[in-house]
Amino acid sequence: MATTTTTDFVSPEPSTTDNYLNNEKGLLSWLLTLDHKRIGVMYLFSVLASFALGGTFALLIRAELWTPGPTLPGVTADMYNQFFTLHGAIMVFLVIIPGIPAALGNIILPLQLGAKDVAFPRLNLMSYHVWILGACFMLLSLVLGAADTGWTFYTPYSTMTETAVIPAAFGAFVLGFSSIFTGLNFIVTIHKLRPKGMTWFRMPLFVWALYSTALIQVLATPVIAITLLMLIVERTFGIGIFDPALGGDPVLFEHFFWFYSHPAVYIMIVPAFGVISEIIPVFSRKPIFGYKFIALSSVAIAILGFLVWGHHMFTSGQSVLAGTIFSAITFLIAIPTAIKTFNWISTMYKGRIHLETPMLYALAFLWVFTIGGVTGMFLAVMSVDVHLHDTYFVVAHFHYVMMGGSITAFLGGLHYWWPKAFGRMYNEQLGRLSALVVFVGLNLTFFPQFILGSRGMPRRYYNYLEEFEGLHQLSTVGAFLLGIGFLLTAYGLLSSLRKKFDAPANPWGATTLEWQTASPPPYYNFATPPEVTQGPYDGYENLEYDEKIRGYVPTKA
Amino acid sequence: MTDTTSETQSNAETNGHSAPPPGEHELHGKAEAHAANGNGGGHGHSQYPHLAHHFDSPQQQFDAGKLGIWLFLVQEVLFFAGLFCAYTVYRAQHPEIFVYAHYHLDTTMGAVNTCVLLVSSLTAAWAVRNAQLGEKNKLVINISITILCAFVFLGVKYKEYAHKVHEGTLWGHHFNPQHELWELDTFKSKHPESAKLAEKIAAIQFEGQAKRNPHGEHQGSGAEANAPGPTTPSLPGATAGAADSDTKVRRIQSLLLQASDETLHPLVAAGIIKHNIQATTGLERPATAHIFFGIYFFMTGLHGIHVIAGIIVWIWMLLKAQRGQFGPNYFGPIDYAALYWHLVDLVWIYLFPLLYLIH
Amino acid sequence: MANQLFHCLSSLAAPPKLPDSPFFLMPPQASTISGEIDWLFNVILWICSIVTIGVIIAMAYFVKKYGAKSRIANEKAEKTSEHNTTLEIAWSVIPLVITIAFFVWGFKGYVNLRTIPRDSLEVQVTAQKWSWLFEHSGFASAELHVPVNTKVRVIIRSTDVLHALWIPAFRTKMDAVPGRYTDLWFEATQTGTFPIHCAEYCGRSHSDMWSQVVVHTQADFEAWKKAEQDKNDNTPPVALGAKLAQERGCFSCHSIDGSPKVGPSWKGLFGSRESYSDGTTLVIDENHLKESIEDPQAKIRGGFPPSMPTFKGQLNDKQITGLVEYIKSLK
Amino acid sequence: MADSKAPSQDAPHNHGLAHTTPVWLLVSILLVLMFLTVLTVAVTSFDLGAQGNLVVAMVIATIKAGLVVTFFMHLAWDKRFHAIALAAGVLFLILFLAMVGADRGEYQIDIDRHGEKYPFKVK
Repeated sequence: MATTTTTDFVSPEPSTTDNYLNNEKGLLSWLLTLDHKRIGVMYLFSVLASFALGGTFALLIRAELWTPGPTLPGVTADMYNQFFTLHGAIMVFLVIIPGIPAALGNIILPLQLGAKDVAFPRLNLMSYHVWILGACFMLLSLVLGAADTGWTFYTPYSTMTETAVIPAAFGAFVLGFSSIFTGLNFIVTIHKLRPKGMTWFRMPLFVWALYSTALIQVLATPVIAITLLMLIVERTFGIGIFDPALGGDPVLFEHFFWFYSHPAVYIMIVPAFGVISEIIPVFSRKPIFGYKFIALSSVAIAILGFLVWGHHMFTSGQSVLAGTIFSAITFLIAIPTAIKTFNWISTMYKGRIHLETPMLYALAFLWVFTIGGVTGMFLAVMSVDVHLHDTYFVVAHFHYVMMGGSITAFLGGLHYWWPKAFGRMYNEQLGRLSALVVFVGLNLTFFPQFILGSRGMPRRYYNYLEEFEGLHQLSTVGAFLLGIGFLLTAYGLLSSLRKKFDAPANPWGATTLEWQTASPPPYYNFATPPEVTQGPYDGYENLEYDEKIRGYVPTKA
Repeated sequence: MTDTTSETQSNAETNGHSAPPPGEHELHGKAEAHAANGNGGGHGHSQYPHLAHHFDSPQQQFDAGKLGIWLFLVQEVLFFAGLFCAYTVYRAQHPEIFVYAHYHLDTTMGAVNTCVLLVSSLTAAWAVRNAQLGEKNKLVINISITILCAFVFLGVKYKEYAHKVHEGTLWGHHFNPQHELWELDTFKSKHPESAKLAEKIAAIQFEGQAKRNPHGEHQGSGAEANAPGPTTPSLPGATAGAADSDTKVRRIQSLLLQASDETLHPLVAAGIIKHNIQATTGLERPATAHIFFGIYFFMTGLHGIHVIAGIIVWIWMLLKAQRGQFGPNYFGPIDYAALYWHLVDLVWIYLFPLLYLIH
Repeated sequence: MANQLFHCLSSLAAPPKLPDSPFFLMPPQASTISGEIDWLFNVILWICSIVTIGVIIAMAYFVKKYGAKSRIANEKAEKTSEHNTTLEIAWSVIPLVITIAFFVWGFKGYVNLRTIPRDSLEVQVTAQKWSWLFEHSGFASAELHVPVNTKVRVIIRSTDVLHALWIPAFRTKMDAVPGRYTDLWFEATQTGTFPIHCAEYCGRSHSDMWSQVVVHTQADFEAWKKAEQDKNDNTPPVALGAKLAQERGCFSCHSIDGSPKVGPSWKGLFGSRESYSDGTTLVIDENHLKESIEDPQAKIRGGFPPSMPTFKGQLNDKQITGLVEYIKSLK
Repeated sequence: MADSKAPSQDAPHNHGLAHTTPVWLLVSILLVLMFLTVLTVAVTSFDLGAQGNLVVAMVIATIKAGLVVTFFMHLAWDKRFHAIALAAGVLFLILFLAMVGADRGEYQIDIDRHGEKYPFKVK
């Protein structure tokens, strides 16, 4: 076999007994498991459930915006404000931040690395339990009179409003620790649990991406934790650090908030880069172009990402000096991102491209993320941002990146690794159809918002000028199409779970280590510890498609 | 990159320099891994009862744990960052409130607590050595001393808190000091002349008033003076208040004019009288003095919570130590606990001068 | 009668109309800097469109040209080099140069936006939930009135939470931050009426916190000032009250048609007996109305939140009397 | 290869998995720390200029912290990556303080002058 030189033969056919899914039974065997794959699966379904909830709020928002002012019966401006706050908070803290690292990363990272588990399995489980606790607080906020501050919790509104800010902020505080534990675990795993021959530059790019992400998680998340704690204390005791009525400074809060929340943007998007870097070479049957540039650009983005937080504050009353520094560094961060995009395109050059569902999502990602990325240019240019700041242009930009980037890559990765994680192939035709619907829905929802924004539509508006109605309605139609796309995707994936295990060990002909073990993998991942002798994307020519098992096997000599 | 160089890199990373030479270790680790897997991939590390299944050797497990705890400490540093940042901003822009407020703190207690924590740091570091050498009794003694020190620290802290509650030097709306700066022993002993001057001015200023009004009419910052509405509660700011009549002001001004710069300086530095002496009509408290106490209680409180967490960890370690679980091949938990404890000490090393030792 | 009065007085009863713009992606260009910013916007738009379309075309072309037939065919990709340092450097350096140019232009524009010219006309604006109050040349109004071709500095304050003053047609925006002031400036280049929005989320009626800027010719501006003076001097109390209620944003919380909003409706309010959150009941008279304007927290009507800001110091006696008389007139 | 040489130098102190710190060293470090604590308290009674006392206090605190980190926390004998990690944390902390502090310094004047021309004089 291409990558492992150890001798034991891994059956390329579906494993039926004694894999991690069925070696133990019962609810407790899941809730108290130390197996990274089971923890990842629990994360996955929790994240998907949160996604459904956050998505519901998104549809409520879009429906409400069908006409200016009150549209849905009974939905007041206050409720609308709560909708977008919950939509934002759920999508950021419960979906996108844990989405790829904690869910897909937990399932895949040790497999890709060739390790038996993550370095601290108990900490890993604790991270999940902490996540559940945080999610409960978020839901508690929903029950107690949902927060209406926006996900940014800006003071002094957040210290004055009478809605349940504290449970929501405390929920985000707790979720932060879940994220820190995951990041810490991944760094140690990558440093200490690489098997023989797995050098830094033989690590798959998804691992590199998760490593960069983990650096941000460990270094930035504690700052949001203390910020939210300070907010809670400010609201409860009135210590006066952020509250102008007590001599505090609301701009200080914005600094604190964005010191985390901008790097957090990279917690959301860098793992997506990793997923795309896995899918494109495999479905182009060609090694990735510029491996080292892609690997190191992730790290560069992670580090530079810390130095740009002030570009969220060009109109906040931040000084010109700070704005200038932040704007300059923001442009620097565009470079590693551009490098990645060009490398992905070059990988496809002279490849043999298979357009199956994961690749469709990867192509959709390239398209949508490029738009999301270049529109960031408008916002990084200070003078233009003054006009565009806090408008629908910003909303469209970050949805193109978060939704079009992170979520598309998440779905691509989910389809790519689904056979490995669950041992079943999903309905390919349905997968392609839903990818298409998601792609069309996404563009229809968010493209009109660019025009709305630059023409003068501020964000977080319940009521708006009549001339914007047409574009808003277009966007709402797109949102519902997107909703249908996600339902189709969910149906396609979940319905496969009723089948018997039918996925081969290596359905796509990939060369990274996770495909060298059975689908689904056994409890300890590998029958024998793998030994690595070549790069992660070398050796496609030594694999051959076997029609009988519908998967790849090593070419017989 | 050629295979040899990458190989070396990888080994250097996993083994570190304190381990046996790379080659040897590699062989050792591998043999063990195979033995383990020969057992069906289960818990086959019979010679190392504390070795988890997914590690190949105690060295790998120890190194992983150590890197983990260091990353946790880095995370802790940034967790405190927000408070240090708030401190920096207010110290830079409102130095007077720090000068004013630090007289309300007891430096001796702070210094005692610093020494207590330093001693506990020593015993924690010593405990690591004991664990490494398998000296069970000494280990138990050192952990016990560490826990004892932690309790002493909390005891002293409790006394300080109780005193502040009693004195009314609290955060936000609860800031209502029972003693003005010039009535404090800390201030009197350091600046006797200034205290006397302040007392004289105060005597004029509050002449004819039965009792100083602790919630004076005068509001502190521009924000609160101008922000109307229910969200702006009355706040003790520059509360001592201006003298009401022209004669009083004239008498105060003449006192100020007679005073030397050395006498005036401590009062100006603490925001008790204005920079512009001519504009001073009476003694006042710096407008946002309560923010110091907000920061003080938040920082020391958060640090205190870390001390309490440390006590819990140490008690757990004590129980493990008594069972004789630690030795040359397994002392990670003691090492990690000690590292955490040193960080708690480190934070205090900075908090002590920042909060107590303001000139 | 009062309703009619309200409708004739208030030019702000309906949201402002966005005037037509020559460029469909942007609002009209009505200030000296709008053209500059739109130019930069267009440059970025063109370059970014070319990049995006290039990426999409390359992607589509590769998919078509190098598309595999089937898995079974086991086609092998052609061997190409796996990295190319020249290429990598090229596509790092070229974007870098472009972005540096963007940064420099953006920086220049930003410094221009944030450097207030010395000789500008000063306007004070106070933001509060959920209305704007512009104070210039001695008059307070809910709309911003400025002369054309004159540099205007707007000094922004907030009495409660963050707001942001945004004039899309002037391409400028600045947050209103409680506890400090911020400012912006502009020089209008064409007369007309342009919308003002609140761009920083501020709660319930954030989206209704609009106003407009009226750009006059020099002569009209002087006439407006004179008319404003006369209005204040000669308006009968009820009409003055109706005007103030509109200007000071009373209608974002109080209706005049009997339906409760954030606060109680004014219709039929005067003389009615109401219960209060402290358990007392009270017949509403002039004194109570005056007290509610100056110290709204003194007595809170049952079932309503204590969220009204005080107007003490912002309204003189004549104006308060006007408001009270206006409320009395709403039978 | 500094890494591979180090173990043999440290061999006498090497008990299995990590370096063992001798007791005399630990105790001397404590004595130095105690001395520095007394020193930093003593120094406050001298006036060292506008920011002088703060600088001295911070320098002493940093020396103390350095001693704790180097010897009590074994960083002197530990892997370089741990030191890098800690340095990264401290670096980001300083960066955070510096940027926020610098920005606040720039706009402080807008806070100080906030009260001017206020409240309105409405005709």
